[in-house]
Amino acid sequence: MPDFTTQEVMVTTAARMLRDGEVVFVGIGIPNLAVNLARRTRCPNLVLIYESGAIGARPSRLPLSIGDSVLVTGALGVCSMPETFQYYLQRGLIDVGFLGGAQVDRFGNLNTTVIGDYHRPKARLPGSGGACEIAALARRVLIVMNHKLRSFPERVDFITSPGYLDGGNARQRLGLPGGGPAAVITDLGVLRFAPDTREMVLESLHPGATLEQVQENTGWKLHVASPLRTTESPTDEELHVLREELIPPGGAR
Amino acid sequence: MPDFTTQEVMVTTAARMLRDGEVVFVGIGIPNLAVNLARRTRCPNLVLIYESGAIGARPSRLPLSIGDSVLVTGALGVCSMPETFQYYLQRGLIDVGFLGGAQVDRFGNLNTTVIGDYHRPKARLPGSGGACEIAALARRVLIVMNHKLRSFPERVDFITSPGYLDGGNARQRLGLPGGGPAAVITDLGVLRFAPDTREMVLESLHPGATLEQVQENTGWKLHVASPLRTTESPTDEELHVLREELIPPGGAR
Amino acid sequence: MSKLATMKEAMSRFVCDGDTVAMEGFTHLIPFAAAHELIRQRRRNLTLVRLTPDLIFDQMVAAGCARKLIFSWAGNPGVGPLHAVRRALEQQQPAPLEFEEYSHFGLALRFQAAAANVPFLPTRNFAGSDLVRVNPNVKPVTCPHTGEELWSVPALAPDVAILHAQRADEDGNTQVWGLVGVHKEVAFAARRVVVIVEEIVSQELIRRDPNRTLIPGFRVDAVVCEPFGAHPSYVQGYYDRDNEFYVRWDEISRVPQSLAAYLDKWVYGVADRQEYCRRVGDALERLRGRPVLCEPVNYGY
Amino acid sequence: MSKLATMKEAMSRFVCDGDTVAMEGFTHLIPFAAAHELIRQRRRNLTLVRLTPDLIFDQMVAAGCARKLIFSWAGNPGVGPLHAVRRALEQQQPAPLEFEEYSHFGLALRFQAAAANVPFLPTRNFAGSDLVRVNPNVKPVTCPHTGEELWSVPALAPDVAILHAQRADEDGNTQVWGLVGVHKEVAFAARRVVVIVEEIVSQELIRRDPNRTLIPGFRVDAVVCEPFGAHPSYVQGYYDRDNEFYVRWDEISRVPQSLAAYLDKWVYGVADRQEYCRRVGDALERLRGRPVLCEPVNYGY
Repeated sequence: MPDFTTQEVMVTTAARMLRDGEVVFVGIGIPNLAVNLARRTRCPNLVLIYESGAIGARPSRLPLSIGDSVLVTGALGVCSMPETFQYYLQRGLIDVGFLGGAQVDRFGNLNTTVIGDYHRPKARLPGSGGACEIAALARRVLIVMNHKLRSFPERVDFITSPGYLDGGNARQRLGLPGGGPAAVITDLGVLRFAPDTREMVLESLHPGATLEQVQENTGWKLHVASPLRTTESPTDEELHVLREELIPPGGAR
Repeated sequence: MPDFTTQEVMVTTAARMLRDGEVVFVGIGIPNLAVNLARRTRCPNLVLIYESGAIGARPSRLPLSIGDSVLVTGALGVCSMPETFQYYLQRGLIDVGFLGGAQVDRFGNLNTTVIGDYHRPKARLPGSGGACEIAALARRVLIVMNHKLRSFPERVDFITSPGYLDGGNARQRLGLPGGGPAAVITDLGVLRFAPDTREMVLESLHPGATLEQVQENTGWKLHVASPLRTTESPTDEELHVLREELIPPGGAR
Repeated sequence: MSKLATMKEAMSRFVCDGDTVAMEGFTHLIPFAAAHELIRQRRRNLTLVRLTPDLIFDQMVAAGCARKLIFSWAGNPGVGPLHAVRRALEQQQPAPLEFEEYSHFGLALRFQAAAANVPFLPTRNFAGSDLVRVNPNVKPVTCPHTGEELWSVPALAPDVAILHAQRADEDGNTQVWGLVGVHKEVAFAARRVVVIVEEIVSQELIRRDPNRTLIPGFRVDAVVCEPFGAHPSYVQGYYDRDNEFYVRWDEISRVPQSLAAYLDKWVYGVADRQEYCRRVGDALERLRGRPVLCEPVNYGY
Repeated sequence: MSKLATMKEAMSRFVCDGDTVAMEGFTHLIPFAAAHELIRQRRRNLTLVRLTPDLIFDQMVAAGCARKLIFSWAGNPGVGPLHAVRRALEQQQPAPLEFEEYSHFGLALRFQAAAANVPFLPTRNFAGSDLVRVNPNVKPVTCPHTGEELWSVPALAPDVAILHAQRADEDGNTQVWGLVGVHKEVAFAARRVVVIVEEIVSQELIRRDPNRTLIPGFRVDAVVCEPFGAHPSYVQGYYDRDNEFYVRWDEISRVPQSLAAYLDKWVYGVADRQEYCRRVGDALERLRGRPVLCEPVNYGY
């Protein structure tokens, strides 16, 4: 057994997809850990922005929500939400946005709105929040989700946040400014999108995960890269920062 | 000879056209004196806003421009210029705006842009500044100018700031939200606009001024109210505030 | 001219049955005390507007105040779903609830349009999202200068805005710091504005830092001084979010009975926020943080 | 990462001949030191953009830096006309000057549209004004929701924004108080941003008052520390406007000869702003006002 958890693999994998100096729209949970890990390792100049308007936050504890008070104390700046969405996101200043959802489909479209019919839902979910605009306007999007069959249908019940829609150049045809999803990081592996069809392709399996597991938990016949790599394990340094600095023993998760 | 100046009559006349609690867009010079006089006499709850973004200013000396530093120190608030124009003026929150210009015509249209042809001007003037939006969006406008023939043509060379345009209901037809000019206060008298035609009507003469003077300095056959009143003289209280508080001996004018 | 009012006066005077009521504050500054007073006054048929309905609207919906919800993210932040809102939307329990749904950007832009008094504003958002399919208020617009196709949302001008803030003077000149969300846009968008503050300060203090003023007094109809009026949400510099309560709410709200019991004890069962605070007791004081003061700046000339 | 640069470096690196350059600041924070450096570097064919050209553009136009002027009020505030700009517009002296004219609202809205990255924004302004007759950039637009006819202006994204402020850290996180004009909109509208400040402060100081930050560092390409860099305009809390100079400029600029003599002595005749300040001498210190400090606020939790 490896001496690290699946969440730690997801966090380090996401962290490695960030480049120094990038401006990142952060959520809580794994994205928050990934961005803070990257900032403390390879990307000291990463700029963290929360859709709540906190810029360059330096949280002294893990934020419990994107509007947490710790994101303001000691931040570089605060701006109103209309400014966040217009002057930052729509202006094209956000390099990376993190998204997740109840469902993601083969073209990276995300659903956080309803399961079933919109007007007679089986389950009513929270809705878009800032997800729709992050998907539409961020230069690239990283999707972080657990890999379950019900979460990976061939087609989402509702497109809250546009991925590549029907694939190909559908985004460009609709004039979506953002680049769309760059990768999907699950608890089983990493998936990217084929440059032409924009369909999801399994790129690597996390240590211990199998292709069968992934296919069983995916609602369509999944394309697989060859060779299918194994996701790089977290380094000792990454694990140290993660365990000692970001999630201090007894610290909130 | 009366023991007050023409400017003092203009200031007190303008001040009396304000109602307590109104929100006033202020300029410098006579409008600034008028608003501050009103605030210190009949209208303690007047709210002063400068297009520079200073709100509730309490200048310790007469401001030399609408962006003077004294308008900020001790103000109630400061807002950006896009906010001033959209959230205050366009939102319909400004009750009174003061305007002047190089030319005003029989329908209260103002020119601060050019004398002569726009592309081959005899004289190039500063332009609109905030005047166009004040004329378009303030609930009512008070015009303060010296009464000279060249300043009162039948038709302005250029409509920088719309008054009643061609008269009648032209403003409504164009969907202008503001109410348009309520009065013109000159160094000779007070003019208002006929409710139906919206043409300028001489309502009162300042003490010492004559109808002949006014007509000689007006570029069209002026309608005159009957009876033609005499503008009320400044009261001792008004003169005291004006001379002792607003223009302290030796204070800037 | 003083606009001071008690919460009872302000809510009964400025909020009417059937009104469209925006009660904003993004995680920060959520006006819970006002919501509890509206529940006690049994206000009905309200159209409730917030980016994040949060526990405040979960409670008002359960209490039967709402006819309609306009929102962009209906969850318990960092905890889970809003059970009462879900019951209303999924099972029409206790009553059917109309709703109109946007993204945060879309709803924020509706407030901004109303604040600027233009009937619409354009955006590059929404293309490809099913939100435009289910919400007819998101319409295409063509740029008259470039010919580009964009999307647009209409202005949303609430009948009344209810906004919590750190401090104001008696005239309603209101200062806010920390996350400001859409406070300013809502304050200018609404027909009537009620501000609830942690403390009333002198106008002199307000005038010493004019850039800190978010809402001018002449835009404000009533100012209510209600310490801890935003609990269980937080007020930067005054008290932190009562996160334990947000977690506990998941339990409380899971079934109508326990939620009703909560309302009986903590809303109907108290006369006002002061009694609520006495009942919460020391837990409130424990939410007060250590002071972290900024440096003064110089406004001299 | 530090973006500190000298004025020479910043102007030569980030301002090219032919650029559209916005140098904002409404009476407050006018970047005169940057303008003088651009004149010394003999930058040419610039499209200069400001709501109020003020003395700063009167000087740049006289020095031959400008091909075109985009503005909304071309006067010497509280004094009179801008003689050099008038000579260029009325008599094409020393050279013809193209121009494009708006109202303050119209030009501010063009910056806001570019900052928000939308190709246009709608307004209820302009109806009935001849500005729409002479400026084809002001076009009608129909609201897709109400059918109302409004007017609109296109986005204006300058190649570079040059903005003066009170203070910034080395990374360019910039704080401003007092009149803010269109500083924020221009900073987000422009492709490149140069900030000039009265003092460089520690990032810790910036972080102690995040609501005071107007421009985030990642939007800034260069930060120049230039005390008195806005003279003869003013910087709230640092020094007041040199009004005597504004009045004297009316004389200086009335004929090309005296204006040229001014440029020779005060612009071409000095190496940089420091030498300019030494030459102005004690008059500068007399512009320093008495301190009027605000109260600190609490950002704790």
